[in-house]
Amino acid sequence: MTVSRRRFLEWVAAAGVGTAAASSAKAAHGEFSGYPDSYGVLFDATLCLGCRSCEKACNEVNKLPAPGKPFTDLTVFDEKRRTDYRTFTVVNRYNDTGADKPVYRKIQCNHCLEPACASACFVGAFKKTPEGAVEYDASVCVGCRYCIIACPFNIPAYEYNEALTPRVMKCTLCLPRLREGKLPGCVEACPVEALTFGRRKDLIAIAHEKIRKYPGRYIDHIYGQHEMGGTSWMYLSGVPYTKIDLRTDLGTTPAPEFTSGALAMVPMVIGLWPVLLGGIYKITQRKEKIADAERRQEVANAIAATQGEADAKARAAAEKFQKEKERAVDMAVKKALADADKEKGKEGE
Amino acid sequence: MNMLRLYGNVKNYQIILLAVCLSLMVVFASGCGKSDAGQQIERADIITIDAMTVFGRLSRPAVDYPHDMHTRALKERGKECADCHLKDDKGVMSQKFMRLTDENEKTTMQIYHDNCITCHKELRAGGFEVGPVVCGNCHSRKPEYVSSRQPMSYDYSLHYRHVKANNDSCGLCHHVYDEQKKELVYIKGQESSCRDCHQKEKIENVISMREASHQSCIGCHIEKQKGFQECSGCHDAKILGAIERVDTPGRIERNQPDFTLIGAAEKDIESSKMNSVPFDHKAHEGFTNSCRDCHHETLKACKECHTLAGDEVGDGITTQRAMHEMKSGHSCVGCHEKHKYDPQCGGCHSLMEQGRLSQHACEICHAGPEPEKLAKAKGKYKSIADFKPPRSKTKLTMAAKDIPEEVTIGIMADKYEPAKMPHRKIIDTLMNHIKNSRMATYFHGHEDVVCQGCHHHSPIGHKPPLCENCHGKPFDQSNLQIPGLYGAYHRQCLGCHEQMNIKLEKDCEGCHAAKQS
Amino acid sequence: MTDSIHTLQEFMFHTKGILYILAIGFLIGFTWFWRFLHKYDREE
Amino acid sequence: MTDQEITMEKKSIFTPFNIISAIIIIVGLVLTYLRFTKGLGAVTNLDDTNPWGIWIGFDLLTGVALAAGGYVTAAAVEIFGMKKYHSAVRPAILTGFLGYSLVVFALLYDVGRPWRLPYPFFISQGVTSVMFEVGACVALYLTVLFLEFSPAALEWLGLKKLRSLIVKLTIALTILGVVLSTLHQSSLGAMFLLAPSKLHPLWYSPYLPVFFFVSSIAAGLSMVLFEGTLAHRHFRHKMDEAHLAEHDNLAFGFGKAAALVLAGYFAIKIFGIALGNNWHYLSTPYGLWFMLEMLGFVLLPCFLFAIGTRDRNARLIRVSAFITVFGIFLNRINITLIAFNWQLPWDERYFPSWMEIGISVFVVTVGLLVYRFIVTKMPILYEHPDYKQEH
Repeated sequence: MTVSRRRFLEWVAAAGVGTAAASSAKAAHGEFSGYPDSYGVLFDATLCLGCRSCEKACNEVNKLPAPGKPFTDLTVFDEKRRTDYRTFTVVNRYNDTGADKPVYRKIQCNHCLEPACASACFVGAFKKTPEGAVEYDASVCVGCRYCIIACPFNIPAYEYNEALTPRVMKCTLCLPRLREGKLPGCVEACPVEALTFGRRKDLIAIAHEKIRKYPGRYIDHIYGQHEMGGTSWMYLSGVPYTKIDLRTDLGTTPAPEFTSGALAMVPMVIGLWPVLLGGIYKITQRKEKIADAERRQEVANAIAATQGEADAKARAAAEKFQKEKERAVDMAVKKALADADKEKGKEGE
Repeated sequence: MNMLRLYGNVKNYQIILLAVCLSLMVVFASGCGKSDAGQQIERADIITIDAMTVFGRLSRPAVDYPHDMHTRALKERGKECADCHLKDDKGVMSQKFMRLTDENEKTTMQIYHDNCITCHKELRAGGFEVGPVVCGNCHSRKPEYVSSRQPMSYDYSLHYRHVKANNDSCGLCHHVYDEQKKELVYIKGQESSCRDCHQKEKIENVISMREASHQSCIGCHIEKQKGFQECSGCHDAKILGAIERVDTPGRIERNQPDFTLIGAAEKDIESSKMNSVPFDHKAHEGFTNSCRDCHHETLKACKECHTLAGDEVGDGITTQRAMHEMKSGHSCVGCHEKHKYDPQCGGCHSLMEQGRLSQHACEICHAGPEPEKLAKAKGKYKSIADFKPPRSKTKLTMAAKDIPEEVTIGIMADKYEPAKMPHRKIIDTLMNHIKNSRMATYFHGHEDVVCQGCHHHSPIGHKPPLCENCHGKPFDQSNLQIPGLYGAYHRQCLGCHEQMNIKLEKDCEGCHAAKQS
Repeated sequence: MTDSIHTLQEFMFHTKGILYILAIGFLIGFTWFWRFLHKYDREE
Repeated sequence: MTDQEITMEKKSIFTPFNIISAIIIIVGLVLTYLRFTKGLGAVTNLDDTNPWGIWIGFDLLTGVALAAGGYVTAAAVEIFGMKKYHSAVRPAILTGFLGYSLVVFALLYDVGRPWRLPYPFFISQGVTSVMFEVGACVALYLTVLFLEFSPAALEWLGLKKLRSLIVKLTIALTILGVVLSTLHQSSLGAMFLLAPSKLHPLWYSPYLPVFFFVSSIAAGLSMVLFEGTLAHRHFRHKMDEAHLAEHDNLAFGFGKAAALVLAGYFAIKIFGIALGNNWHYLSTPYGLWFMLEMLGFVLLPCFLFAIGTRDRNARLIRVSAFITVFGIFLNRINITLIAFNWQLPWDERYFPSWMEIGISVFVVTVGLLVYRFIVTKMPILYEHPDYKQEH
């Protein structure tokens, strides 16, 4: 939280001074290669035996509740399973893949380079760490589950049975262990080293090397190298990826790009709507004003007209009395004027 | 105003509307669930009727027609082939439906529509269960059937069976066209594969392979009332597989050599440098299923088409590529490479880098005389035996006692007891496989090469390095290319067992007992 | 977190933050400007 | 709900409406208890693959869309100077205000830790999230609506000074209201831009925000008419002659507007298909479903509105208003539930539990009751005598 406050001040400063450019200058070109030496794991489906050692290790390392069936029970392979709030990784068996033997595929959080969950979260509870893990911070999570909507791999799970403190649950890439210099639990447990942990760029090199050495064994594609902008967890397989429930229709667009356009429109609206609407308001107002003015004008004319009449009357009266007796003059004039005054007063109202 | 009357009481209107919408919603929603229902049934006898394509683009989808289904149905009603397939003046049955040639679009279409629909209609009227009578059900984008047709493969065994059945009268099938007599004649020694002349499409007066085979094969079968007369007989994988195989089919005699020295053609001798390759043709006939495995359609010698510099007759494929192309099943190396992953060999070879030849592999094949000596050498060698015989790789140079009986792998034992590996037993098994494989005995460069199956990337010798000498601590990040010891052991053992189909009883405990703690 | 930006996510986090603050600033500024512009409209 | 009874509320409080709503409230409270003691899992059919149910699809998305009447009417009258519809502003603002309050109220159920709803603004700002923007706008707009509505309350309480102060702000508030509405109405659609792999191509489009905004205008107009119809039927005695007189003119004015907006909306939806070149989906079951939405609930009401305004047929306009309202509901439900996760096998899909529906009904009922209270107590459908000769 302190972090986010610092950020906030950062923004204010940046917004004020416009030094934002400084830190994002290289970013401005729009090309992001992810954290240089971030780690990842390469899963080789041609080696996996389906022994569930990884599931066991994961369960122990993360201190998750013991499952209904023991990890030695291989009947779980009979149905398709997915990750849930107490299972961060599952291995599924696929029988009709075209291969002569069943193929096993481990699934867990793929730790995307541009995590959809992170761009979905409105409290920034998800963060791609320099180590490569996508870290989740339950201390700020509101529980809106938008991250689960966003994840193209259907990984994050939710504690639906927690009344008041439900958390989103998913693989952590064993970040705490990594920081102690240990391997992820599942990797360490794999008897055939079907899981290779290392720097992502090295893993890609190795994967390509394997494909070159055993062209007959592998599909010539590393799943996760480019999917959804690339993932830290990658897969090699001898059978088409769709056969082992890895969607190949996700495309290579990093998740944030889906919404960046819409978000870019926000400032536009804030900037232009008030101007536009204000303008329209003023125009309508002006129309009304003109209408009023016209009305007032008519009234004025009316007044002017009546005024004229009154004066005329007064003059006529004056001449009349002029012709009359001399001594009546002053009195008569005074009288006439008084009348006129009275008239004025009336119209004045 | 009339609107008012039209719409009546607003309130009822709303209620009705709501009801309609909700019901629609349910209907549609449930529809969305099972969007792509309807499984297609696999059949080997599906003929796609697209006869109209010769007249240009089809206006409706082509019809997928289950032939056998009709053959049977008609047979039950006492009908026969001739009811659908007319015979021409020579008495050859046309493979078209109810016609000998396609005159024009209209008539051809008429023929199908009239006959098919009328027949279906009649039978339906007669209370039989029959196929469609409306357009869309025949001309469907998502037809009820999907073709599982297999190309007919005529191997040595099948050939042998036919030869015996017709007591060696090759002329029954094999023929050439005699220009003078204007007829098909059989000339001994000039047999070739059907496809040599009968191409995919009809060329001049040479009918297509499809037409030829169906004419001759089915014609003969029907005439003799032997063998299959239905599509599925020759084109259904299951039925084909069920045909009894002759283990030792007599050799097909077509004046091919028992043994030959593969070298450049005379005209190329100058420019050829590599030594010739002594080749046991007879033996390889035993390793292949049909002549075509190596010779494509023709039965010519390789070098006739694949010249040293490449020639358009051989699609510009040079001799070198013709012999060494890794991906082709026709080439020597390609075929050998494929066999390296047979169960007996795969244990070791599948774990080695694929698609590579070692430098010293060359002279193992190219052990014949130099090109210039080739002409003279021809008569000199009669068989591979006259040659420097292949070294016997069936005996190890070391004594049995020098080979550890059992190796205990305990270096990583934590959850489990150390694993006891029956070292010598494994070697003996492998040696047996080598003994039984001529390829292995010939090509394994050294007696003790078998050790390298596991002790790879290290010199051949009595004291190969230990696994842990190269395979360091598991998941070593400074060295991701080489699997750690943990993975190395499991991959080697399990990988080999899997390749050789040697089941391991009770998974982990099978090799190492669980530790009692 | 390091000062240079490695992911589009980080970049947008930075820029959008600034934009929101600028937007709010604008709204306040604009109201002032509006009143400044129509100062004398009332007496007419 | 047949609430003619409300008209005779003086006689007895045990009217069918009251009794039914009482029952609903009780059930609602029980469910509330369950939700906050046993968790979402106990009351909803939500799961890890279907994290959003009708509480989002109906209560949030539909709720917000239908509450758009507030800003539409306010803008029409205050900014575009259609003073003759003045009598419609207050009811619209009220429905808007209630609508948004209910949305937030419903969110308290859906969200895992409701008391943390302020977090995005005060604790940790996830500014890259479309939802952050939605949240911010809704929060602000709710305040705006409250202020816009407060004069009614203040007149009722007779606090003249404070009232006149707020009335001075009307324009500023209206403009701000439009800005905020534009933003969050569209952003509600933008939220789904993040899930192209889950939302059916016929509904997913880069235009989603625009679709949501435009349809919200239609929704707002229709809702004002629809709600007006109901009010007219049940609170006639509360309406002053000005309001009654305007009743039909309002229908014609808004009907025309709605017709135009729907026409535009239909057009851009088609453009959306063209943009993604998704024509071929139209022949699939989902395609039929989509066309039902498009033809039955966009094009049809569009024409009915047109006919209605042309032939001066107020009743027909109200019918089409209802159709539109339902259409909006259908569209929002399609996007959140029916066309969402469309690749998944049927048994992995979501269908609401009765308890979820129960809560939603409960929320709506609460809304109705509050509405009734306010309308009967405060000057909404009539003008307060003291403030007649204003505007």
